[in-house]
Amino acid sequence: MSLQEYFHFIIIPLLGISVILVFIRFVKGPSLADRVIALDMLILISICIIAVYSITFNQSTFLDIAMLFALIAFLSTTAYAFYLEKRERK
Amino acid sequence: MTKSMFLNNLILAIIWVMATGTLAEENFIFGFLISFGILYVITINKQDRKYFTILPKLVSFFLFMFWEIIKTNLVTVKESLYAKSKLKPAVVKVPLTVESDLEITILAIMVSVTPGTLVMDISDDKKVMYVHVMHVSNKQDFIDEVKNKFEKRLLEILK
Amino acid sequence: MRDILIMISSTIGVLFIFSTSLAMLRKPDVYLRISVTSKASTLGVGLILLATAIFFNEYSVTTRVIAVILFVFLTVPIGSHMLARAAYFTKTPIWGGTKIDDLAGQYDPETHKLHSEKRNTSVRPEKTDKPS
Amino acid sequence: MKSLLFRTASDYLLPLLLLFSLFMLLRGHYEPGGGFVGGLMASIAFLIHSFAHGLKETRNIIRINPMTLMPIGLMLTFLAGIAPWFINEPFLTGLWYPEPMRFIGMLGSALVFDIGVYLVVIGATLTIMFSITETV
Amino acid sequence: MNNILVIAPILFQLFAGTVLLFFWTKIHLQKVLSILFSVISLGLGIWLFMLTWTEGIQFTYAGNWDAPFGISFVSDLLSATLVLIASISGLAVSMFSVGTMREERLKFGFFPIIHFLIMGLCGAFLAGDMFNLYVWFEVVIIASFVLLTLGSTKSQLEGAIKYVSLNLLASSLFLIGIGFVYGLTGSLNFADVAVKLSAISNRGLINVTAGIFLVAFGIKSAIFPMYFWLPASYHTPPPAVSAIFGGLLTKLGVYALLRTFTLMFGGDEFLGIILTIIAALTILSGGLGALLQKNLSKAFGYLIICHIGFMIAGLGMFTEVAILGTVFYLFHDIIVKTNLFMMAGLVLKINGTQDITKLGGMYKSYPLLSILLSIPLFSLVGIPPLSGFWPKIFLIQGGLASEDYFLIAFIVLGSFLTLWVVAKIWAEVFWKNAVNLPVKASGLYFNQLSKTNQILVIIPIIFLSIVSLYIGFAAENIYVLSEKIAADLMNPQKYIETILGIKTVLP
Amino acid sequence: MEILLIIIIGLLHAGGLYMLLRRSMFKIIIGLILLGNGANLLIFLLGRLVKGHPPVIEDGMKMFADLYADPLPQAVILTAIVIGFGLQSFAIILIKSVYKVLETDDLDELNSTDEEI
Amino acid sequence: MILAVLSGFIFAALVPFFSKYFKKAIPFVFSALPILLFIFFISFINQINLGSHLMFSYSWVPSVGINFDFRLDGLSMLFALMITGIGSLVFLYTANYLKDHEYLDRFYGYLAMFMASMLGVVLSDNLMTMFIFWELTSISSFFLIGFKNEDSASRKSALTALGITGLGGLVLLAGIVILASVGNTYSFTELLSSSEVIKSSNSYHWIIGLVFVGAFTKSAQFPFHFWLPGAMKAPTPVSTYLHSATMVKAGIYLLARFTPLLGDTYWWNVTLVTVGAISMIYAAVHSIFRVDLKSILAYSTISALGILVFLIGIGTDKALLGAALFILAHALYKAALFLITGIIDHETGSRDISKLRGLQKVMMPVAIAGFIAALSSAGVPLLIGFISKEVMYEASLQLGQWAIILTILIVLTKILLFVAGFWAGIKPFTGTLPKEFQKVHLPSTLLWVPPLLLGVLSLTFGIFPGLMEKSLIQSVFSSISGSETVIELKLWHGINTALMLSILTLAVGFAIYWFLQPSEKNFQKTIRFERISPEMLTQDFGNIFSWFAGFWTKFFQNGYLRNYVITILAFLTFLMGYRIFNGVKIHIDWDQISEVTPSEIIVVVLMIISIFIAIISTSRTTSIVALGVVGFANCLFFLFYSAPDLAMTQFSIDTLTVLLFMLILFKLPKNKTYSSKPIRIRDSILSLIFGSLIAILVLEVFEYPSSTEISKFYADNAYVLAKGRNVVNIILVDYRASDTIVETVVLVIAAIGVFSLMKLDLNPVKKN
Ligand code: NA
Ligand code: NA
Repeated sequence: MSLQEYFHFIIIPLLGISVILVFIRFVKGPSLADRVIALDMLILISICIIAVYSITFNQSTFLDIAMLFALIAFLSTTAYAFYLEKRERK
Repeated sequence: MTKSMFLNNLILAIIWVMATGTLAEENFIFGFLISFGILYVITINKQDRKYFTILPKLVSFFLFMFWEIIKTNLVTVKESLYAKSKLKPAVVKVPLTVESDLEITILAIMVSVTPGTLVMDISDDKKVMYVHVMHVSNKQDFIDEVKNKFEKRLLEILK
Repeated sequence: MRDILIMISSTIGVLFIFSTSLAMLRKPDVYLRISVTSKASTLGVGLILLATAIFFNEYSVTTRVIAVILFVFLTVPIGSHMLARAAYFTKTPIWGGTKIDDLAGQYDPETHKLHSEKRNTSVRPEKTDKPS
Repeated sequence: MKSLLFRTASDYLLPLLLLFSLFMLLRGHYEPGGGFVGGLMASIAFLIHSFAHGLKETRNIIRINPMTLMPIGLMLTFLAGIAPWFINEPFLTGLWYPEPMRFIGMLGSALVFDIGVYLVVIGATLTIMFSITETV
Repeated sequence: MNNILVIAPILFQLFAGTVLLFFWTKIHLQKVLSILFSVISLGLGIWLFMLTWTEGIQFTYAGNWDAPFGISFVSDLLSATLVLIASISGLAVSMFSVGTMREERLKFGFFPIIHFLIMGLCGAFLAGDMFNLYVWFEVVIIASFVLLTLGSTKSQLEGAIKYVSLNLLASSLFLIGIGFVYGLTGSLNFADVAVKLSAISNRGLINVTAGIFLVAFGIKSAIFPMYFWLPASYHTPPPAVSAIFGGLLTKLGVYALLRTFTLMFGGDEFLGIILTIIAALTILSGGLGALLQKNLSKAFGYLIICHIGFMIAGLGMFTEVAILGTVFYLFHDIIVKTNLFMMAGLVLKINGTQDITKLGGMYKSYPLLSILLSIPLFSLVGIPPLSGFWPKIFLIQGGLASEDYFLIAFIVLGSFLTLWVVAKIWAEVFWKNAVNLPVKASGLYFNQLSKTNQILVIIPIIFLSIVSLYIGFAAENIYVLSEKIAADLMNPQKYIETILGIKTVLP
Repeated sequence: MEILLIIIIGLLHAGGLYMLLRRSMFKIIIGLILLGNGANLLIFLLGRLVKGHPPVIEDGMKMFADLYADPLPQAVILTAIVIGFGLQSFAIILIKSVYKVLETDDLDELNSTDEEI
Repeated sequence: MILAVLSGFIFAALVPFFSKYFKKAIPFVFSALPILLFIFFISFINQINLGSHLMFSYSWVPSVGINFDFRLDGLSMLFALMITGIGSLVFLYTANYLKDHEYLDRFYGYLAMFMASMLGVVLSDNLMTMFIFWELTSISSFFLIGFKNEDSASRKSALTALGITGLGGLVLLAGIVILASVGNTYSFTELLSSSEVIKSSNSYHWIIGLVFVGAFTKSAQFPFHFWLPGAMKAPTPVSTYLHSATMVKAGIYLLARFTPLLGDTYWWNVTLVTVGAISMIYAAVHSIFRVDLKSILAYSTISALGILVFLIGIGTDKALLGAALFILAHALYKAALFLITGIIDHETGSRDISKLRGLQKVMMPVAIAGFIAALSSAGVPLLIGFISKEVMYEASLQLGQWAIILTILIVLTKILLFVAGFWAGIKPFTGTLPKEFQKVHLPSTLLWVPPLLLGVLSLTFGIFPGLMEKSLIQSVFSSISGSETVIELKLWHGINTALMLSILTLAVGFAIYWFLQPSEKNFQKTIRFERISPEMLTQDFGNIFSWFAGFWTKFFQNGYLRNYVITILAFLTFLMGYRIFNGVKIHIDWDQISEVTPSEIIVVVLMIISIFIAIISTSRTTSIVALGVVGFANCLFFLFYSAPDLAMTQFSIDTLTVLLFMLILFKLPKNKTYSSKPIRIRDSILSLIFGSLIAILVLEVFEYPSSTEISKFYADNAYVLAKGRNVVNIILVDYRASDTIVETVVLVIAAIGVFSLMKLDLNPVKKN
């Protein structure tokens, strides 16, 4: 089994199932924090997906996108936290 | 003190690079190591000598953290397979010895990567840390674990 | 050999990710879910990125991978902490199985000041037995 | 937000992210990235900092009012655009220094242009974000 | 002719806006600079016009990438004239706003945005590329959003919601249209797209694309049934803003329709029918709406719609003389509508209200001013030989040529409704005695303004009145110009050949 | 895959329109954002899909040796996205201002400027 | 010549200057103008008396063929002389009539403007130029009628007059454009040669129909007549000048002018005779039921205009001659009557004919003028009115099968006009002077000389018809009829049917005058019929029209954004749908479609579900987070399909957008579902149709092979010429950098906008 095939048949489907699981959590909620953490997780998974893609397509530049994703995931988490606190204070 | 030593080391490495005239990463690392050795030989001051012990400590610290993280994750894998019945979550107040913001932050991050813990917040007077734990059989055991395992090692490096 | 390393590393990583996802679905309250996410994912992501670094075997890629990993390790715990804290403020229900809650009543509802000595303010989430 | 952890972390994140944003900007001509993404990164860095420390402190760090960054950036793109006029070439014709620079690559009007874009994006995004957080 | 300075009028406005941004808080300096910049850009407008007039189509390839690869900027006579007219209006509005705008508003970037807005307009007129046109459109709309809401008064915000929503919808449709065009031709350059579209056999597809552009530009130009945002919003901002909106913004949509429907999508029978029906109903809706209004600016707003209908009528007839009428009307309308909204602003400044039923006595207290204000009013009606009269002749001729008799009837009806509305306004605002004028809530009255400001309010009105008188009395010049433009528009080969530098034959 | 993307484009447009027809200002903005996303995807699709070959010339090459994705739609979309951001952020803040001044989110209460007098 | 025509405008333009420096001198300066012009025109009289004409050309808009070409022939000479001659008198009269009036200067300005416009109408050979002056008469009369602009009735009649004549003008414009396009020129002189071509063209009926509407509205013909009585709100000099002698005759002028060009066809004649007949009878009957002097005169004027239309409609040489004579005769006596009315009104303060009596005791010269004018109006021998009446009767008697009925009509009209004329010119002066008028005295010379002068002229021309025959009427006749026939005017034709009818007219008229007393009661009787009068019907129509306007406007501009969106998109859907089902052929080429991988399906599912959540969620935050997921999935598409730059940008910007939402969200009120279920279902159906159409189109366009020339150019030159590897970035900063500049400006403006929205608030602070 080549690396590409292994990724295609094992790694990516597993990541896909993870996405679905997390997405179910996202849909279910129930609190905003749940959705946010699900979104966070989605982004982390997508970082993995990017890494896998960069291997399968032999494109190292995708890794920068991964970095950016991580950074922005952090921003959105803090922003939600910021929002939740503000909303509560109101 | 360690800072100035590190700076010395760095300057020597740069001089090495300039002297050899090869601006490559490998060369820089090589220069750094060489100057590290030279500095080790010529430094007598006890205070300054800490610089040379801290490096091994740092390495061992990282290895320790790495192990902790793996452990954590394995536990999580196990966790995810169980049902909730085995959970005994609690929010525990852990008193802090570390004082500076940076120390507290590093400690918190370290605690966060231990199995089943989540730092909820630090009190405004920086005296206690509230930690959410997944399994607590004995509150005090957990507090001790944090203090001995993490805080102590951290203090060793930083002080 | 390199391929095998890549496979192992990525497989373990994916398994971590997968188990975290599963845990996210199954944990009964938001604090537990946050707790879970902030760990497994970090290692999962780290391992998969490691696989990439091995695959490319290039200096620039390796440094970038290290940067990403460091960054994830730094930000995920902080992010989780903030989210959990915010959830607590907004009184997101905590699972009924949580026996001890030292944080209950410690926040000042107005200033959000967190006290270290025992207080009894209104900031305490209600407990729920229904897993959500 | 009154989180000590966040505050401390953001102190260390800010230079890291700014570095990354400059990296994105400079290599845009060769790899994915460029003025837009770089600018957005930098804004996000400052934004995170402002969440942690409050606007006032972030403004102090930036020193220059983000509002002023916008015309500076615009002026750079404008100058990069009309520079070719002086050698009787059309607007925005690329002017290049013949030899590439190490780490940065080719130096030319396109780089100045991208830097202009970078500054405008930072200025605009921060102006938007700051004026909202200030009044929230 | 290839000329690298073709975009100077655009870039100068960019420069002006940027420089003004540097002096964010220095209002007085901004005022002086804005007028100065506007004068210079008027000079540039005249220069570009004269050059295009004497030497034919001027163009430049930005970045030195030949068409169709880079973005070309093209100044044909239509574009050059519109740039000139935009800079005329720009100068007038700049002076007028110095005279009338409240300091609070000026502190928030009013002048830079005005210059950016004019830049957007000039850019759109000169753009030779579809996506480039889109970005210019966006500059114009975002600037208009900001100007519309500057001050956030209740009515401004209410109007803005509709204005913003529908204009964003239009932008979105424009983008879809661009996507289709790119999908069909792989190109964005007007000339290139025209050539490639003409080679496509599946006309239905092209017509659907044209339909999308019709709706996208139709919303912007406020034609039936897409004009709703205009009556909801145009009367809400300060008069100086209304003036530039009323004069120029909707005309940008008309320009875009003219350009695309002559160069790329022209001559389809189904769309021709649709356009004529739209034109008739636009005239009707605008006229009927204006009839009911008691607010001066609102009445003018509806009249904008009505007269857009005239221009669309020419496009629907699609004969050379009809296009001539449209182009002539376009030129006249920009000047006159700008002037009218300034006039409405002046009336507001003097009396503190724009309610026609409450206003009155202007003729008694300001006889000379009233006579001055009658110039735009009667030009609008098209009292011969004022400017609005001439294009109607050509539109009627066009209607005869294309046998759109019912459109002629609607043009007559529209003109009559305009006449009636304006006469009513004259009788009510100028003749009637005012009773119970409400006290103005905020801002200064005209007579409280400084002498300089008073002059700065009046001068632009005089200036534009002179321009519209010129259009009317020197109709010969405008006619010759419009005729050339119409001929060029109806025979785009020359445009295409100049830009692409090749011989092409369009079917 | 293209078919699936086309369905999504259709859905984005349908959803966008549906939201534009709501009475809440907030939903209008959501609708506009959905429409914008739809338009971007539309352009992207019509530039044809190419998997795994970004329009970046490899190091050491002077031209593409291989297949590459059409860069023009990408640049166009990028510009459209950034412009869209400017417009959307303005619109979002506009809702807030409207609510602050008029104290409602219901568009049915915002029609005084349309009334004929 | 152009100076002569435009001098009025120049004078009018100088009014502000005059009134600032020589306010006192204005009446005299301005009165000099018509007098000089009169002399100017009369100096040409010998050059045109043989039916020839003079042309004066000045270029204006030569490319369109619109120029100042002036044609001085008999017809225009007659009118020019009337305009300047009566103008002189009116100008002089005004000097005293409105003495010390605050706005006398303006009044003269309007008058001068009007006179110039009127001269322009009658002298222009170019039809478009004529039309321009035609419209200017409407405008200047608008100002004159509304001169007492603080009075609402005055404003209303000015509006009515402008409305009717303005509408007529626009219709006329259409007629002229059609005429010119058929004849291929605006020059009347040139058109004359293609008269037959025009008459036989398809558009002929349109042309005359449109021209008629223009003429009838201007000349107050039934059913457009009602603006004229209303216009009597104007000061008397205006009524005199515009509404008897000049402006209302512009329509007559037009018909007369066009007679050789368009006349002498069945529809021309029948329409004119019918409309003329109805107008003359209708107005004549009305005139004897009025008690207000000016009303009487107004209706009798309409009637007289009807007679003129009627005569032009008959179109025989005799009739046209009659018309020519009557134009002059009517101008002379009607102007006099108006001026007299003005004097009476001015001095007694009353125009009520049932109260005015015995004024001859206090204002003898005025009485004499009135007497002469009334007699001329009645057509008593020795006055010009008699001559014109004789010719009229002869003309109608020559008409074969229609002779009897038409003659009866005209005789009847003449009888009624006799009465009206006597009431206006004689009745106020006879009988005993009532007490209330004891103090009335003779006004200043400037007031009573003009009507007397007009009377003298009536008398002169009546006794010596030859005076005008050779010099003027002959050439007038030639220009109307286009024929070379030599005419002969006589005071005495011998005893013939026409004379018999004349005697009958005088006798019956006098009898009615003797027995019928004008009274308010009689006037009230006519009120009953008001309901079905054209005026009322027009008003009804106006009401219906404004109801319709309200309905239409409210229907579309209903204030609900969603309705606007529905309308717009329904229209777009219609456009697209129509085309898709008529011409777009849909086929799918499966070879072009790439395969689907599981991960893509997952992203697709993710996206679809998130779209739904974003739409249906009742929580705003959930919608927003779902929107974030939509954007995120979008990014993944970009990533899968080789657009890393896009993925990065979209992701950062989506996050910022979501962030923005979050920051403002808690400022918003509770989220509510406002619309009902049926509406939601309707909206979903419409949305789905729209979405499907777009999807179908995308599919179709996707199937269409497009050129890749440009992308290839970008890619090929990226490294070589633009020195970079990332083609997308090179497009952004080089190939299409112009877009990028603009885009940054958009960002800047948006930022300023957000800043000002947040910081600037002009709303008054709310009280708690
Ligand atoms: Na880029
Ligand atoms: Na671009």
